[in-house]
This record gives sequence, structure tokens and C-alpha cells, in this order.
Amino acid sequence: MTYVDKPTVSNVVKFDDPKVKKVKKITVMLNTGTDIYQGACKKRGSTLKDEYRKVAGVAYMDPKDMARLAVGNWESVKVKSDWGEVICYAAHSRDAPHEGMIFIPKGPWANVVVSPETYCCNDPTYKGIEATVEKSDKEVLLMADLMRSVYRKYTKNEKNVDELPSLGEMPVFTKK
Amino acid sequence: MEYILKNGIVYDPTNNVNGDKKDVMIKDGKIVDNVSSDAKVLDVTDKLVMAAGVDVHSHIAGPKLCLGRLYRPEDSRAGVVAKTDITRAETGFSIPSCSATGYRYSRMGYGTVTEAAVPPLEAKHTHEEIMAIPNIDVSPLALFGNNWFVLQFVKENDLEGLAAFVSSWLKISRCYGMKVVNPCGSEAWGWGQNVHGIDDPAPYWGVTGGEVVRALTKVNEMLGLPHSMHVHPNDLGHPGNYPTTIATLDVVKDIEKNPNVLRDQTIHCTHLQFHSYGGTSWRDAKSGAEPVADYINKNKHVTCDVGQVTFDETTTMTADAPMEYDLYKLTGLKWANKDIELETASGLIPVIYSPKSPVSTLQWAIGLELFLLIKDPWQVVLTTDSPNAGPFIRYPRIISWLMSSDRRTEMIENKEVHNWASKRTSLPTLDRVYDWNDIAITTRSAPAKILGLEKRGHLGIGANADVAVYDIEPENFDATKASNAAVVEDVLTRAAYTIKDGEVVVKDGKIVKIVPSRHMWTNVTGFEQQEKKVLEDIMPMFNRYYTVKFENYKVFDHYIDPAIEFTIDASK
Amino acid sequence: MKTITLTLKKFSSIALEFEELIPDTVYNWNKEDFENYQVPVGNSRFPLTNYFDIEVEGDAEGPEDVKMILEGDMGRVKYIGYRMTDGEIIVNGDADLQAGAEMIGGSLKINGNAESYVGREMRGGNIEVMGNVKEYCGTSYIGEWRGMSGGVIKVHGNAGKQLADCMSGGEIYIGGNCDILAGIHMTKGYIEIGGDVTRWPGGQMKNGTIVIKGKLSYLLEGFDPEGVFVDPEVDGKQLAGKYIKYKGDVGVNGKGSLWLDAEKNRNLL
Amino acid sequence: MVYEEPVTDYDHIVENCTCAFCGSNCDDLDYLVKGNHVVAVRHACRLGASKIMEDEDQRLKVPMMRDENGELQEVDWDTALDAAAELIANAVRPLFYGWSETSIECMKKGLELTEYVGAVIDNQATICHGPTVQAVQNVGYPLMSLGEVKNRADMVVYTGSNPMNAHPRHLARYSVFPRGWFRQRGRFDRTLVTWDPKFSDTAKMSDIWVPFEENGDYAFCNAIRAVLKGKELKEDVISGIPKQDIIDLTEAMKNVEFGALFFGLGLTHTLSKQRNIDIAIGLVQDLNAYTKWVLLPMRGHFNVNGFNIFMAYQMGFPYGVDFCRGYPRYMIGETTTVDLLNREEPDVFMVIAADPGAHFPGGANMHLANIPVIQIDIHWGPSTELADIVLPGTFIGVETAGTSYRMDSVPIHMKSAINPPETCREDEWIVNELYERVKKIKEEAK
Repeated sequence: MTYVDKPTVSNVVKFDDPKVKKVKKITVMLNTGTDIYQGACKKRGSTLKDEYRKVAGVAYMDPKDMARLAVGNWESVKVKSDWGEVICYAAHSRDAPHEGMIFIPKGPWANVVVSPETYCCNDPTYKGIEATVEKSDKEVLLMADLMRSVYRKYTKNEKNVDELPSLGEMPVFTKK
Repeated sequence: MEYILKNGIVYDPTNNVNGDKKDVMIKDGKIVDNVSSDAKVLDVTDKLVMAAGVDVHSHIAGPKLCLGRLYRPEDSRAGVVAKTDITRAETGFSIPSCSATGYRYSRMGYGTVTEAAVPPLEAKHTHEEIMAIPNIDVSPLALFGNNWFVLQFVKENDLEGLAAFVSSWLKISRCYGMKVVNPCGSEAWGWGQNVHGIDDPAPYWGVTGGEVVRALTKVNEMLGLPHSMHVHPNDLGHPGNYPTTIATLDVVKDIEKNPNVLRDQTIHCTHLQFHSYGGTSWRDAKSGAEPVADYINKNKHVTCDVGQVTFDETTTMTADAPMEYDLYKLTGLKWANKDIELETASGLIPVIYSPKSPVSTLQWAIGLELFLLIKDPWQVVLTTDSPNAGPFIRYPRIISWLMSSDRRTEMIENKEVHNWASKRTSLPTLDRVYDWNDIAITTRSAPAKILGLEKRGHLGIGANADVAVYDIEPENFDATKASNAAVVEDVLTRAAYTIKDGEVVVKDGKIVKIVPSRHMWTNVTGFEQQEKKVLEDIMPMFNRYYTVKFENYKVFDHYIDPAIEFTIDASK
Repeated sequence: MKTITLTLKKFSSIALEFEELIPDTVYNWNKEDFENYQVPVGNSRFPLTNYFDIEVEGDAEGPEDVKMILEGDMGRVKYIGYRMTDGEIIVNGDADLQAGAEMIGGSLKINGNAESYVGREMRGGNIEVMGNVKEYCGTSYIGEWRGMSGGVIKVHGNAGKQLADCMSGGEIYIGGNCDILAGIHMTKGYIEIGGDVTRWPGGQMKNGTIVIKGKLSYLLEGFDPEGVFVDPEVDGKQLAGKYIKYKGDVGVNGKGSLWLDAEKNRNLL
Repeated sequence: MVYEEPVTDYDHIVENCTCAFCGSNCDDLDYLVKGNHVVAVRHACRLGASKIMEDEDQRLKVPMMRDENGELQEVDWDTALDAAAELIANAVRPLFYGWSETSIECMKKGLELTEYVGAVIDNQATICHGPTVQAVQNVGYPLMSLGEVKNRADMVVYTGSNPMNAHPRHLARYSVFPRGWFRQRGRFDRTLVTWDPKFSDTAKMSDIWVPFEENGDYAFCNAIRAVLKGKELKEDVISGIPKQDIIDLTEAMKNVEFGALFFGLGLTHTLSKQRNIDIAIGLVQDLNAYTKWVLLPMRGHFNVNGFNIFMAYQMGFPYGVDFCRGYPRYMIGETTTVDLLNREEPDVFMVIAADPGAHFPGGANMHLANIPVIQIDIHWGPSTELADIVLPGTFIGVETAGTSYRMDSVPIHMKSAINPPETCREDEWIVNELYERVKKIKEEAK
């Protein structure tokens, strides 16, 4: 049972606004945290599915920033920080305006770009991270593929993990 | 398992045994007068033998203890002990972890402890902690003094309804008896206020503390609960509060005791030391122990425990939340507070009782005055209101003070304590000392009787085989000597044997066996019709204003395993 | 004089705990004692010789005669100098968490960087760190409102966040820069920061002194200016130059003093 | 979204079940059960309903272990448990993380195992409200049960928290909308305030929105405290808020009858972390000199607070407790999970009822790729992709009964409504089984 294909987002990005200057890359402050779509999908246990990448592998952006990058809803962007880079969907933020700020719901995609530094306070730095966003033509990975690509726990010897066949949207294991 | 404790010097005041050399025999967890030849002999020749200790008032399990542990890691760190093959790790000084609580009471020779404040909404939490405490049986008291239903019944003067409510709420919370804390004051704290004295009504309800205490005491006797009304009066810790204390005790004077109960009193006033202050402010504060002791000496319907200050860094915690905020304003130390919907409030703050401080010393001296001025030891029980005036592990030290007026004089004269002890109290003039028999009364026999526990606090035939043996020879030892005070403290801190229900749990001051603590609760029968009606009446209010469902409110059986049920027939 | 030299030969990613190896306990140990010693690592103990080459020279009557030299990367050796009362420890490399924690006397010198909790709850003695320290240098234990109460910590590099939380005595000198909330909840003692400070020094401080010789980026509202002083004497120390003095944190009725170099912080004049 | 017809095809209803999602622990849920499946849930929010009506496709149903190619293979329980016990028994720095979505009864067994082997035990507080706990330990904790807010509060403040997304029924059931004894008109009797840099879904429905700037929390609270002490503010704008707005807000907060401050990860995760809470607590303590104020952290998982309570009463410390030396040790940044992973210390990692794969920074998770990971959970999730041994547990509050503690520390017995899948085992049983097997290995080695 599944509830949403993807979160409902408004679609008022004005690409032709003459005041908006087009750029290739913007610098933003990245925040992460929970939102209701991510929470519902994660706790239902649908993390392998397409739905999860649509609710957690998404950067909610200010529409002006999207216009500057010429990126529309559900197009791919590359988010990069000191800690790594990840391909996410771009989507119009419900909480806009907040130019210069993006929000990625907590999940494996956000984890790639947040900082593990706790400053001796046990809690890593999930908010207020400097990052850049640029348009990308790569596809957002499904959860299992992302985990394989990032951590390479069982593919240490593979040369090009990203070329392996997708692990798909269902559990992969050998039955007895 | 059978045991025979051979040739001990036995103090058993309930049965008028006063330092006689005799054997104590144990079979199937009970004291018996005869054992078979298979009985294991424990040679305790000339050693001090008493029933296991009974604590009438302590804070050992439940939400505010846990809040204390949660927010005082520096206190937890102060009592860290590594695990052994038998025991689990211990932590905590003033608020020990659950296992440490059980071990430490057990090592002192205690077998029964009253947890003095249970908010029914969080009673499951209290019982969970009791499950985690080993080696002592626990009698929890539920809080009623600021409960909205109680205030409503009192307002409507519906004693019948109130009795049915109490009876069903004891079943729901699985508690042993009733406790009242700063009646109407903790409700006023819901608005950041307090009440002053017993005639100051709670905001909105228009009911006074005096009315609440009177109504609940009547109900207590109507139902014939084993323990009496257990009250923490209004105005705790305020200079000049002793008239409120006396007024609280006097407001129930004419209420007749239920004839079926073991106890003599109708009201037990807890941590009396905190309620016996004269003066008008901390500037001119002085002891109010004399008038209070005088009242108790003249009135047999009253018992008390002291709440003796021990000069430690401890944690105060009480359902008297406004008092804790006052204390926060005085000291500025970290303040915690926990208000419970429709039921009560509570507050916590770390406190340092220093012998250099005039106020701490005054409190210390007032406590000792009460011990020494109240003539009948059956009316006054040793407590520290643990951890409020000091941690319970200090009981042996208090005993050493009670047994030696020389030691007390030494402390005052050597300036170990502030001179308020002599300037503001009568302590230096009191040369009374407790003997071992008095100690047995104030730490075992009296608390057991006050709680209405027939089978505890004594060594008569049929009593629970809860026994403590201490490595001291009363006949060859002078406890009145100041220089022996440290020995008394040391020896009583580590029992030679603690026996719980016929099993040796402590030997030579070390835990040798872990047994689960039992949850003691009172089941009132013969009141079912009234209870059913009351529940129907209050259910709309319950459903609307609580935030949990009634079905999920009660304490289920598996939270009180193992339990001791005290069945009371209220129709008698 | 006894010189004990421990030279790291195998790095363990699971930290070694060194609180038993302080001058107070080892002053009468000979080489064999060290070779027989098992050092706590995780939930086990392993021979010290697995990790160190050991040299012992000379004799000592007490801890005051001991000089311990730890050679190599001590980045996974915790509790160096923990609760030591006397003697000397020199770390020729980085030190891990809790170096000099609860130290009572003696001296600890780290010729490298140190992790968090350097000199936690220190009561006396001297700690000198040639490199940087991370968070919570000279702090209290969590929940404890009485922090470092004596001794001197000197850091030549930078300090991390929340330097000297709840400090209640002693002196701390930071040569480099310092991150947020230095001296938070401080009640007594002296902190001197040679470099720049990011934000909010002295948050909720009740008393004590903080001197900042570099640029402060963000001052809290809880600090009231009390004037500009030239070559002021602060806690018995003569400062050179012009300083702006603040009192705070008023949010907690604090009477602490915060001194900012006037030249570097002209925007506040 | 399409309209769905109400479910009418069910066998029976189980009433007053407790939601196993967030820290609100709503205990008024009715499960509609048909053939040992919950086919519909009444009263739950979207989050609660979605968890209870779980995704069967990804349910972990059988024990699994990685083979030499790194592929998961189904094994029998004995094989999986023995292998896991072997790993734990031989570990030098084992770390047992999670616990916030299981019962207190299971934690009891977990703690016994931890103490026995000398491991570190920690829960999700370490990445969410750990800083709150630290702040509480520094300055105090004036809190209340949620009914106090419902019955008395006339001002409710949410900061760094977006309950409309994370605790959807919080406003409706406890704080803002319900009619309370002294607030009979419900929402109309209360002022709802949100302090948040974002115009969040909660801010959108508030009477007052205070959009202080990102990382401005500490200075903002500091300014309010200074105003309370009668100080004139120097700057015209503090943390992005005009001076006069701060003065007006302070005045309003002083003049309510009962105020409640709820705060979330927006405070714990920004620049000054625990100090944001520290000063917010100080502010609430100050306000009590004028009127009644209380506060409460918005806890995330239904038993995340339960673990902290459980550890506090069992061992005196709330989370991140290290038993490697035989006694409990609690040292922030030293005995806490993410720090240990960053330092690459743990050599065996057991995760139970938690999902570090989804919630830890990649930099910390990277170490999980180097060491054996044992997972006990009910769903296949990101952590399964890093797990070497997978042990399928049961669903507390739906399939297995157990105790939990609400965000305000009210204990709730969560009942079970249906039977767990036959091939799964209760968490408590699994952990106890590991304990027994580890004990056997260790005793034999002696």
C-alpha cells in the first residue's frame, strides 16, 4: 500500500522573470530535518521504493533559486558540501520564500552532505551546512543503489559501482 | 530453608524483648519457635540482633527520582561502583540507581521501605522502578491532596463519594495508602502560586488544605486503611511555620480511629523537622520544636518522622513544588519541576547542607530536638525524608548522634557546626540518649506499627523472617561515648547479616543474594457498588481533561510482580 | 629523578586508557612492572608492551621525581595525566580526550594538538598545549556547576567551542582564536584569548574575567559597557593597550567582566 | 490524492491502542482488524496510520546473514543468533545502538547484555535531543505533563519544531485546540506563537510568527532575558528581530496566566546546540518569577524518552553509557555513538529498533562499512544495506505489548492487537537469547 507518488508541491517557478539572473551554481545553507512525507514513508517501511527517493531524496528550494538555476520541479540537482555530493530532485518549498536556503528531509541522501562533526556534543551537524547546488542530468538513485554507491560495504573490489545493475525496489536476498 | 541465629543479644520492643540473649529461629520465611535439626546455625553470639529495619518515609522510586537521576549525572557519578558476579553496577549518592538503592538499604539491615509519593498517572513508572530495586519490599503511597476529583468531592462535602474514589484509586495505582502533600498548595502552583496556612483556599476550587486533610482522614478511617493519613503539611521550610503544623494535626483530632486497625494514630506527620520553624524569616528563624513536640506529647492521635538533616550535598524533591521554586530563588542552583495534570506538582533542586551554614545547622538541631523532646519513641521515627534532608545511607550516623549526647556536645563545642545550634535551639540542653531498645523502636517497631504492618518490625512468632544482625556487642560497648560514634555508624552501615523472608541477602556487609522486591498494595473490598457509581460519575470529567484513556491509566498486574495484597473489608 | 619513556609502536584505533599510568602510581615501578602491566582497551586489558617500547631510567622517591615522556601519536590514548598530583608528563605528539582531566598538581605538556576535555575540572598544576585544543577545554563535568577551580592551562594554538564551561577558578590562556561561548556559566577565574573570537563569550556568566585581545564578531545583549581603559590591571595582570570593559551577563544578574581590545574592536567603541 | 472509502470490511475493533510513532504516544487509536491484519486505523494522524498500516513488502520476516559475496541469505534462527553472539562475545568495543522503538521490557534485557559484555549502550537521543538532556543537566528542567497545557495554557510557543509535520496531533490533542478545564473555548482561549526561521506549516497557523535568523536562537533568548531584567537593548535588530518586537513579546509572555514552550531539533541542531536549550530553560525559569511557565522537548520516537528514563533509573545516566570498565560511564563526546563511529572505535555494532543508515551522517556510517553490523528491526531499511546479520523483530504496540514513556514521561502500556508473523521473534526474546548465548560462550572460555 502506498499513499503518494511524490509530495504535492506548488509550481510557480518563473523561469522567464527578467529580474532573475541565470547562474550555473548557487551557494546555499543546507538544513535537514523531518517532514511529514518523509516520516510517513520511512516509518511505513517503504524505503526501497521510488516513493522514498521522492520524499527524502529531494531538495526543497526557493522558487527564485530554482529559476536562477533553471531547474524545475522533480528535475535533478547536484548538492555538494565539504562532506560529499549527492544527486537529489529539486522541488518548490512549501515554506518559501527562503532564498539561499535549501531543505533536504533527513535520510540517506541528506546524510551524504551533512557533517559528522559533533563538536563533542554527540549530535552531528545536521543544520546550517554550507553547500552548493547545480543542475544535473544524472538520475536520483534508489535507496539501495545509493547505499551501495556511497558505502561500498560489499562492493569494495568493484571498479565502477554505479554501472552495476540496480538493486531495485524490493528486498534482495536468497531464500532458503 | 531453616535457620537458627544463636546467642544473639535481641532487641524486639514489640514483644518486650530488651537485650536478652536468645536464639531466633526461622522456617519458610517466618519466625518460628522451633526448627528441625537440619536448620543452619548462624553463630551470632553476643551480637546485636533486631528485626530488619522499616522505613516509614523515603523517596526511592518513581518519576521525580528518575528526573533527579536524569538531570544530576554529577550525583550519579559520585556513587559509581563496578558490577560484581552477584551485583549490578551502582551509581548515585543522594539519588542512587535502583539497584544501588536496594543494595544500600539491604546492607544497612533494612527490609521494608515506603515510597512516599506516587502520582497515580505515573504509578506505572514507580512500579517499574520497584521492579528494578532488589531486596526490599516497598509500600508506595499515592498522592491525593491536590487531586481535582478530591477537591471536587471536598467542595461538595461528599465523603461517601470521596471514600469510593480513594478506594478505587488505590486499586488503580496499586498503592498501599494515602499521602497528602501541601494540600491545595501544589494545585495553586498550577498558576505559579502557593497557599499559606491551612485556611487559605486553592484558587478556583475554594477548598482549603485543612478541609482536604480532614476529609481524607475521615475517609481513611471510614475505609480502615492499614496506614493512617500521611501528611506533609502546608508551609514546608518557611520560618514561622510551626503553628500551621500544629493546626494541621489538630484539625483531625476529633476524628475517631477505625477500631480494626493495628496502629494507634489517625495522622502521621512526615519530615516534621521541616515544619517546626519559629521566627518570621531566615534572619530571625529559630526552633519551633518545643511547641510541636509538646503537642505530640499530649496527643496520641499523632505520629511523626523527623527528616533529619545530615550535612550532605543532596537533592531535594517533593510534590511541594512552590517550595522548590522558593529554594531555587534562594540558591540559584538548577531547578526542575514536574506538574502532573489533575493530580499534583513536584519540584527538585540540589541542596548543600553545610555545618558552616546557620540555616543548615538550625535544621540539623531542630531535627535532633524533635527526637529528644518527643517522649514516646513509638511516636517518632527516624527518617531523613531521603534524599531531601540527606541520603538514607546516613541513618547509622543519625543513630550515633541519638545514642551519644557527648558526641552532640562535642560537635557544638568544637564548632563542627554553626553556633545557631546553641543560639537558636535548645539542643545543647538536651542530654537524653537513645539506648538500643529506643533505636529498635524508632527504626523498626514503631514504623511497622504506624504503617499497620502486623508481620514486620518485630521478631514474634509468625512474623516475617526479616532480621538484621550487626557486628557489635551491645553488652560490651558504650555507645554514649563520643569517640564510639564512628564505630556505631560503621557497624550499622554494614550488617553482619540481613535476612529477608528467611534468606540471607547480606553477609559481612556484602550482598550475597538478590531477591525481587515485593509491591505492597491495599485492596479495599466491600465497597464495589459505591466505586462503580463514582467511576461512572467522574468518567466524563476524566475523559475530557486527562490526556490518557482510562483503560490505559491503571497499573496492570504485570507491573506489580511479585506483590503483597493487603485486603481490607470496608464493610466491617 | 626517574625518566619513563613510552614510545608508541602500534596504533590502536580503540583508545587506550591511561589514568593508571600517572606519576602517582608508577613512581616506584621498574621496567618489569611496566612490561607486566595490562592497559585498558575497550572492555579488555592488553599488555602495554603490545603498543609501546618502554624505557625506565633512574629512581624516584615519589611522584615529584617522575618525568614521563610519551613519544608518538597519542591520538588514541585517553586520560593522560588524569588526577595526577605531581611530577611531569610530556607528550611528543597529539593527545586524545581528557588529557589532564581532574588534574591536581604537577605539569603536563603536549607538543602537538589535544582533543576535547583538556584539563576538565582541573584543580591545580600546569597544562601546556603547543598546538590546538578542541572543545570543552577547562570545562566542568556535564551537570556539575563547579568546573575548573585551579591551575593554569596554556594553549598556544586555537581553542574550540565552549571553553571553560562553569569555570570557578584558575587561569586559561589561549594564544590563538577561540570559537563560540568561551566562559559560559563562568563564576570565577581568568580567561585570556590572544586571537579572534567568533560569538558570544561569557554567555550566562555570573562572575570572573575574560580578556579578548583579538576581534570579537558577535557580542551578546547581556553585556553592558563600562568604559574604555588604558593599560588596565585586570585580576592582578597588567594589560597593554586600550580595552573596552563590559559587565555581564545581565540576564543572570552577572557581575563578570569582559575586556575587549579597543583597537581590534573599533566598531564597538 | 484520491478519496478512499471508509473501511467497512473488518472482523473486530481493538480500542485505545497506543500509536508507535512519535513522542505524543496517542493512546486513543482504534485498530480495525481482519484476519490478523490491521486494515484501518481510526484517530491516528497520517504518520501514525502509515506506520501501523505498514508496508508488507519490506517487512523483515526471516533471519538473514551475508554470504561470502556480500549477499543476504535466509538462515535459521539458531545460526543467526549463534553468529551474532559470537561476534558480540569476541568484541573489544561493542556498541549497542537504538532502542527507541522497542519496549522497556526489551531494554531491560539489552542493558543486562551490555553490562555483561562491557559494551556501550546508546539511543537516538544521541542524534536528536541529547543536547536537550545536556542542557537540562546544566540548568534544570521545569516541565509538566501535557494535560497541564491542555487544561491551563493560554499561550503556547513552539520553537525549532514543526509539529504539523513531526507530531501532527500534538496541537489538536494536547496543546492548542482541545478544550481544557480552564480553557473551555479551546483554540480561542490561547495564543499560538512560533519562533522559527522558516515559515513552517506550524508557523502558518500561528497567531504570532517570530522568524529569528538561522543560528540566532541563543542571542535571541539572551536578549529576552536581558529585557526581563530591565535592560535596554543596544542593537536595533537582534538575531533578525526588531528590538520593539522582542520587548513586546517579552511583555506578552510575562502577562499570560500559563505559558508553555515546546522546542524541537531546530534548537538542538543549530550552531550552539545544547546552549540554545540551556538559555531557553533559563528564560522559562526567569518567567516563573512573573507567572507560570513550563517547557517540554518534542521527543521524536515513541520510546526515545523511555530509554532515557529507563537508563536513568537503572544506571543513573540517560544515554551514551559505556560499561567497558565494568561500571557505567557517561561522557558526552566520548561514550556517545556518533563520536565513537567518527573515531572508528567500535568493532561490532548492533542496531535495534533504529536506522542509522537513514539517520547518521555518511561520515559516521562509513565506519559501519568496516565492521560487522547486527540489525534487529521490523523493516528492511537503509541499515539493512549495511547489516551482516539481520534478525527480524516484532512490532511493539501492534503485535507485541510493552511499556513506553510519552514525551512528558507519562508511562503507557501499549497493548498488542494482532499476532506477529510466525517467523519473527519478539525483540525482548531476541536480545535475551543473545545474552544467554554470549554468556555461554564467555563461561566456556573461562
